[in-house]
Amino acid sequence: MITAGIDVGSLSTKAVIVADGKPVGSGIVLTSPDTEASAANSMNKALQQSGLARNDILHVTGTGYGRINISFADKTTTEIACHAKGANAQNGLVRTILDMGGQDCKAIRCDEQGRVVNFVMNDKCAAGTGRFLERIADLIDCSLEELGPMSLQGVNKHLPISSTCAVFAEEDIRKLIRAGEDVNAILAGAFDSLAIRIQALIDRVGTEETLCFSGGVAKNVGIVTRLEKSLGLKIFIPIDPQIIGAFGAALIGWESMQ
Amino acid sequence: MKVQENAGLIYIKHEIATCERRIKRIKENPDPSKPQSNILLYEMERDFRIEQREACKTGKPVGIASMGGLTRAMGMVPWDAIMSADRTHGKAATQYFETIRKEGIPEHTCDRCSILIPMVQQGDFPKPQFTFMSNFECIPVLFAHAALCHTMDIPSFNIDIPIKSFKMDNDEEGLAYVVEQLREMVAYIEKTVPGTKYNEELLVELQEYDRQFLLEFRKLWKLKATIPCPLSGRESFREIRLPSMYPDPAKAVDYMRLYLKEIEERVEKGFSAAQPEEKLRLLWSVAGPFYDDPFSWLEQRGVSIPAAEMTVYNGWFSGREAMWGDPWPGRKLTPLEEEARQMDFVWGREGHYWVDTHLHSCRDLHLDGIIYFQQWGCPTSNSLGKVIADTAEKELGIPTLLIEGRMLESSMFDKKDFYGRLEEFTEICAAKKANRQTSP
Amino acid sequence: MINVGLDIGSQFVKTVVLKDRINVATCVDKLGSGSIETLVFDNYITALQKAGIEEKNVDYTVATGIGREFIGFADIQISEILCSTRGVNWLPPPTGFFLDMGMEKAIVVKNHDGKPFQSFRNDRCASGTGRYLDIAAKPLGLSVEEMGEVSLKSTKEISISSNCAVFAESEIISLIHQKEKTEDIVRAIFKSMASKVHSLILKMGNVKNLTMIGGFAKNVGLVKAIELEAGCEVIVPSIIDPQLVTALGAALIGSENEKTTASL
Amino acid sequence: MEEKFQTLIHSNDPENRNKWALEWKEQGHKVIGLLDIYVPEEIISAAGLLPWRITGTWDAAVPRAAVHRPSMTCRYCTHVLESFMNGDLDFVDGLVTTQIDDDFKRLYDVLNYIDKPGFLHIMYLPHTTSKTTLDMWKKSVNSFKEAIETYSGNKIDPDELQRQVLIYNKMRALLREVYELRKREVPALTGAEALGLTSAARIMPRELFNEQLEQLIPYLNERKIEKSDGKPRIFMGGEWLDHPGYVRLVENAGATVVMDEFDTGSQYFWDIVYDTSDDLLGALAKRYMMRPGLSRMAQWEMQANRNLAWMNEFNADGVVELRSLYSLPLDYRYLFMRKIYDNNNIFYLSLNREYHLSGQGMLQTRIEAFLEMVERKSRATSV
Repeated sequence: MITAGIDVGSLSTKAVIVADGKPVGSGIVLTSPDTEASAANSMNKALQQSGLARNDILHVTGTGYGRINISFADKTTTEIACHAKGANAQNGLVRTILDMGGQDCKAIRCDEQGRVVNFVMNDKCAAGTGRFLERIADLIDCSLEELGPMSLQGVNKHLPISSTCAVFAEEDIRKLIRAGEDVNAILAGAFDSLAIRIQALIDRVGTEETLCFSGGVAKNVGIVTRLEKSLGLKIFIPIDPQIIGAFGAALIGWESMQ
Repeated sequence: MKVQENAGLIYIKHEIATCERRIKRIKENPDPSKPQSNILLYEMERDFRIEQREACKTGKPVGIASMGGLTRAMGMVPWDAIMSADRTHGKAATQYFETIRKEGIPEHTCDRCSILIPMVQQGDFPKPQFTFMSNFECIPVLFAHAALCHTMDIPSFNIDIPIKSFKMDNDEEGLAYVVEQLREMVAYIEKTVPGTKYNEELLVELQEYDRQFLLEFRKLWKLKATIPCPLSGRESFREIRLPSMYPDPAKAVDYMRLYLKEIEERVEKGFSAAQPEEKLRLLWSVAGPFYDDPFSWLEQRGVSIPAAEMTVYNGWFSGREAMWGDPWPGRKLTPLEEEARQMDFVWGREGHYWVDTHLHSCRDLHLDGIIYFQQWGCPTSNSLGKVIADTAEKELGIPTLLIEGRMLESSMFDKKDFYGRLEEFTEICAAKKANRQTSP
Repeated sequence: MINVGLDIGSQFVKTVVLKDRINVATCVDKLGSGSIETLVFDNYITALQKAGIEEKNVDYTVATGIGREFIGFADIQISEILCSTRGVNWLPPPTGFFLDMGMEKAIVVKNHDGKPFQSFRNDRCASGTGRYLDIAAKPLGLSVEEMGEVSLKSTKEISISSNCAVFAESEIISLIHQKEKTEDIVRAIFKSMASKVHSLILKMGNVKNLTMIGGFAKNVGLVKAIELEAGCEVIVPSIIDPQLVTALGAALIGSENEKTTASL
Repeated sequence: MEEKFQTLIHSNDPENRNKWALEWKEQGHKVIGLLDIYVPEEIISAAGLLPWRITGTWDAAVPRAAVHRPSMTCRYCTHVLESFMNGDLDFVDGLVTTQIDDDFKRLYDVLNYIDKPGFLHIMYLPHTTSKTTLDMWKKSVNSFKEAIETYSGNKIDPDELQRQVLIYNKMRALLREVYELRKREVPALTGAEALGLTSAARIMPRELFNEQLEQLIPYLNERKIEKSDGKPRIFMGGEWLDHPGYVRLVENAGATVVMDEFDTGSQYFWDIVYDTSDDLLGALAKRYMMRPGLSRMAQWEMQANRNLAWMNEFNADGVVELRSLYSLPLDYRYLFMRKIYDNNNIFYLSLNREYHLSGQGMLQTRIEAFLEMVERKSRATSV
């Protein structure tokens, strides 16, 4: 049976197609003001990759913050449920999921079947979101990919960027740049405090066995390295962390059809 | 967070060590700009902490968040978590706040109230056998304690004080009402806390010490009016504890007498805290950024802080309002009535009392402006800031700086912004002062 | 007599050169990641060159602004509020109050013939400062300058419900996804910002009109929004770039007997 | 009938809100604004005045209130102050409040300072319930009565007060009857509708409200909300919540809201005035104070027990609590409630919210994910 999941995030929209629970195609596009179109485009990309046609798909599940705008979805569910489901399906040992998207950051606890048993989201401020990292990248004009490695080079000098508010944290960083501080050291400071906040989220739901890091930011070694150190456990990062939500959505759709 | 009663008591350990260090420093190389009497003060503080530590060991009951006299008269050791939380600024505060955010403890209320909870739950500070709270302490203090008691199963008793001040109006009905509740509390403690018994003689004795102490303190208030101001901002800001809080109350009275003598000497020498000379005299109100040192910053720019309106015993209140043994129309008050009278203070009353307090201080001490620190999550003081500013402008022609901030948690503190605002304000005070002097 | 005023803000460095108290040259540079000292000095020299004045002929240089400690070569450093007040006082028409809006602050000052008599600043939250616009502009793909013109095209009134700059950004993104028109969103942003300024003005009491200085005074959309919200006339200086008023004030104070400056 | 019902539950929407008060004034009577649920309304009515619960502006911008109140103070008080300062409430002749917490006390002080409205009275309300404090509260109720008499110029006639108590008790009974209809598997009305109803009760002349509601009850008896099948039944916690948008949010997220502990909801009418025989004023005072009450009363066990009992009666599967920002007592009570609900294996989601409707997106995601958890559990237990 073929089902699809579409995850409409604030920055990018992802689609995944699964055949009997196995992924057969995926597509990622930037979320345009026209979310409906973005959803369709990501879907088409996934169809191309899977070599399937639109009417092969029996069920479409929408998720992500733009889920309400997907008219062709048969059902919608929260990204929280989807990330739990998707991550757990990729690695059966996963009980805790950390998802960092564009607008928010969540820690999710799930059972052996990938069902949510607890979750927390960063209700205060964007410190710890993809958007925040983007803005830091803008500030020191470098690419998002460079941030992580750079932050690992500056660890010898500790600059406190402690503010819990994204705007103030940026202000701190600006001042340090103006004061001519070493960019790597600044990033180290920013990532240290970021890691502490994320750690706090994870602690609230607790960890056992494997923790999966999903979402666009998961590839950032600056955060991963710090978290593995502070948590004292190996973090599982899916090959394609961005599409975990869409993948989970497709699976939830598939289950609902049985 | 794992709740661990009296695990480690690291706060107590740390305080004892700090006092020892300070005593040593003053004895070995004293700083002439700081009072020598501090030796006594640190010894008192140290012995108080030792007493608390021993009580935890021996199981001697600890309790009641204020009113040292009544606590000791009940056979308990005073438990001052809220005042102690004030001293956890800097790194310690940051760590507590990580826990606070993790545990969902309210983080946007008064810092000291947020910190109080993990401080006791983690066992850094003793778990009390009993707490008492009055509605006059303010909502955050009241409910931080309520939350602590409810989550750690600590017996507690709340006392209600009428909003119309029975103390100022000498209202027998209000007084009787509070005394009745005090009696109920005494009975409740004797019933619920093993090893407690109300000892009125002891209460009378301790009240006398507190009275002696405050008599001296009133003289200090007059000295604060001297130009230039002989007290440093830090001294004005120091949270005074009454003798009855300490294991050796007599020593506390000696300390105050000695300190007073030192200040008198400063006055004779014409000592000025503000350098190079006193240009402005400002009142600091409510709280301040305890993790930084705005007072030195101001003093280096010729600004002195003769008084801080923050707690009962720093500001005008203690200098002027009735205290133990002071007259009450028609009769002498009983010991419990005296306690009750002290529980009615400006903080919990209708707003105009808090406004007047500021005007009185500014008049008494010839001040040129008010720095009103709007501490995050302090409902009692926050929304009166503008009223005080307008009234001070209207009545005394002096400006008020309303400045937001946190008291212990420094992560949101922006030095440049904060001192930028202080500087702006001192410029305005100077401009207005110059104007006052040219145009009579 | 040659007087120079330097104003080093959080974003720009500005120089004003006065010859016998007449504005002869100005220069504005954006601060980059380079060394501030050299940038400020270059800015200072460029201004002098524009005026055709040699450095040695400068009589008195006053530095102000949050970055003023970076200027070793100034004769004196004076706080921003004294300079901006002095500068505004020099501008026609006379107003009793002025609003100085920059990227990191918004302040309303009572001007008592050239001396600051009262001031109210934005609270610590960024939602009342230029930074709010800076953040809000991003998802719209506009520059803050562009927003001004765009907002004037708005025909539909929508509102932004979040008081926090960060949350507002998310809200703006969803407004975009709800296919609201850019001009209407921009107007909503200005409105929410203006209401913060409104309350600063209200703190002053009864303000009929006030002068607006600082970089954001050049933003027609914001100025209009403030006038609308606060219901008072906002006068933007025409004879000099509003961004330069503080530097001008610094130069003016320098041109007077420096002893009169009440700086602490 | 549905139309009548809709009109009634939308009485407190901004466009209709002042209707009843203004009509009342046209008849030459006065309107007394109220904030909390501790001021004995019967006394106000008995003096021929209309007790009118104040809803603050639902706009995000509060520039005037911000002059006095920094951002981190009780949002309800701030929005109420804004409404007083921007003229929305100019028709309100007086305000009576208790010093329910420091924010309300300071709101009173500021109103006093800006001299709005004409008649301003603050009642002393103890936060513990003992015989001693009740006696003091009775005195406080009595001096409130005298203040109202002086202001209105009408000596309150005991028979009239007696009559008013009966009217209010009837209102309470009627609302209770409607709330009973929420216990059904398919409730007769949604949570948002219920909030609309209780809000209407507090701004309309109570006799009139009783009349209208009484006519509606047979209709409501037959009424069913659309598809509640399989949806988790939610008990809503929180205080100072008067914007039905927030309840609708929870319902749109997939819940059936069956009960609440709002001061604007159940707590307004739940308890009636008993033994009015001899000491009427005393009975009134007792009714208003001797009950679990709001989080500012230092008796959280009582409140927890009542909530648990309610959840049981209304067969609720979980608790969604929307805490108004910077309303401190509730923020602190959360620590205790979390313990209680955990001990009883009850799903409990507690989130902060603005007073005006804001941050729906953020709230929606959290609530939906929470409901997905509750739903699964309730399904598991039902089979």
